[in-house]
Amino acid sequence: MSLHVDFAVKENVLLVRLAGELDHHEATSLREEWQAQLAQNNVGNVIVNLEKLSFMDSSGLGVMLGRYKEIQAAGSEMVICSISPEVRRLFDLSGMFKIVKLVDNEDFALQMLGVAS
Amino acid sequence: MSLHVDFAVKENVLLVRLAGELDHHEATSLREEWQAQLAQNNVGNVIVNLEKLSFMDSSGLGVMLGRYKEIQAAGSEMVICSISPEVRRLFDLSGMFKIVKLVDNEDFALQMLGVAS
Amino acid sequence: MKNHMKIEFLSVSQNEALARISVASFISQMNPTMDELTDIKTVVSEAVTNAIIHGYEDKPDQTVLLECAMEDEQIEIIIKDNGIGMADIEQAREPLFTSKPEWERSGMGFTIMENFMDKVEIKSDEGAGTTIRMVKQLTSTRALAN
Amino acid sequence: MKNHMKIEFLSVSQNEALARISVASFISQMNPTMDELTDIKTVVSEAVTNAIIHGYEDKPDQTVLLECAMEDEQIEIIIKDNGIGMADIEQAREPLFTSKPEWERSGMGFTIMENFMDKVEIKSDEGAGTTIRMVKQLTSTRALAN
Ligand SMILES: Nc1ncnc2c1ncn2[C@@H]1O[C@H](COP(=O)(O)OP(=O)(O)O)[C@@H](O)[C@H]1O
Ligand SMILES: Nc1ncnc2c1ncn2[C@@H]1O[C@H](COP(=O)(O)OP(=O)(O)O)[C@@H](O)[C@H]1O
Repeated sequence: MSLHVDFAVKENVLLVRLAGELDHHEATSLREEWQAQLAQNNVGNVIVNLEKLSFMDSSGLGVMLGRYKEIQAAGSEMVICSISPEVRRLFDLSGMFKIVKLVDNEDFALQMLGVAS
Repeated sequence: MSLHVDFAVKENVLLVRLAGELDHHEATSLREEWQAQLAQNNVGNVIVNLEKLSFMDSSGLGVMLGRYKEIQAAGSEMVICSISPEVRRLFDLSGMFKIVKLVDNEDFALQMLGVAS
Repeated sequence: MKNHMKIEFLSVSQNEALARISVASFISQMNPTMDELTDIKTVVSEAVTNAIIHGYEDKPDQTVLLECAMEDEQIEIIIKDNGIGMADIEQAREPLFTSKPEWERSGMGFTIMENFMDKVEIKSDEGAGTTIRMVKQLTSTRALAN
Repeated sequence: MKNHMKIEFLSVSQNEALARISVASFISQMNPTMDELTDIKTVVSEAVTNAIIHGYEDKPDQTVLLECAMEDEQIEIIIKDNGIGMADIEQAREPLFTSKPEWERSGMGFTIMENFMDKVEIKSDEGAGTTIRMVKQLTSTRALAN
């Protein structure tokens, strides 16, 4: 069970959909692919959909926080959606929800970023 | 992923439906439960449905062959149905299909044993 | 029931999944709840990752040792490396502390271990390595029901 | 890629699942086909079961050793017990031969190992134990495509 990453672009939003298990091994390549997607597409805001993520540890928190800081520095927004209770616990522990926005599903996230879905 | 066993009785037929993984550890309790079912229900013929069996090794062959011999000795029939290609390979290797009947699905097995489904 | 196992594997990140899947499979014998299983997979992932990246500084030819024992409803997990060790264990335990911010570490590994397990003991000698011992009592009601 | 791991576990039948799941997780790193994965889980299950029931005659306090190494597309698996050993290896290899028909053994363990793996070596000393070494080359086409 490894990580599957699906990138999609909707208007000026990059959708990052994660499925499977996100650990330190997978975090390294996820970061590289994600940064490449941000560079090659003319996008600003990012939605991270964690609906199909079955496992995540603190290395996953690191890669999320790393992207959040980059996106924030570029003047854009990052929204996380469809998070499971288990992954939510990690975010709560780290206090990441004080800074990153969380919504229930992708449609809400798109609305929030002003994209008609 | 352990073994889940579901027993059902249809007329004079005992249906044994296996799901999950059948190894030596699981074979021991499967044999005991199966023998108890044969003793307590007034059944003769047996249908073994392997549709949801995701793993089996030679200990599984042993428990099948053991029941086959008992059922045969009691003058009844045993039919195996819905076998996956992987499990089929084991039966082929052991030559068990020369003696045990195999059919595609439970309905065919019931018809074969004269039970309206 | 009583059972134990021990795994040794190379210090490569591919083996992080091996470690947590093996422990999860071992623990399954005790009929844990899904939450307990997730907690244990997570802490194994944290400690094994730390052994590989901090203890062995990403050198891929070293060995990580993982021991796992169950007795009644208690599970004990030991993860050991012979890597660089830690100078200041108290600092390492602090939430958000990391010595490797440039690798996008969140500094939440020990915080997660301490939150998800009943007991976390750290033994570490600079230059000699680190041993993490974690204990968790599973909810006995469920174990008894099976 | 090159990787290896080693597991030691108690000689109880619960650990048969642990053994094959750990090996499957390890092998997954090589992108095997589903058939290859099933073959390997099956042979591990066969050899570990044999160590527990034949080697250790169901004594639950003994140790089974499992080693697994990968290099390029080749996988090597070693399963070792320090149990009773075998007097006649040729006889043991024969299809349908079993010394324990009263336990409903099918006598197909070694036949399955030989059919599913490229190489199966058996070393055994009466009173000292048995070591099974198995090798399989994975289909390189698939490994290269990934
Ligand atoms: N096995 C280890 N060997 C050496 N140092 C370690 C080890 N585990 C943890 N540390 C140290 O403790 C710090 C905190 O660890 P942790 O809370 O897991 O956060 P992170 O891994 O994100 O840095 C690490 O940054 C590292 O300096
Ligand atoms: N690890 C072992 N230690 C001692 N004897 C063994 C071991 N493995 C196999 N044998 C012997 O070889 C025989 C054949 O093994 P196998 O083909 O796996 O069939 P089965 O397990 O069904 O008996 C066994 O019945 C046993 O006598």
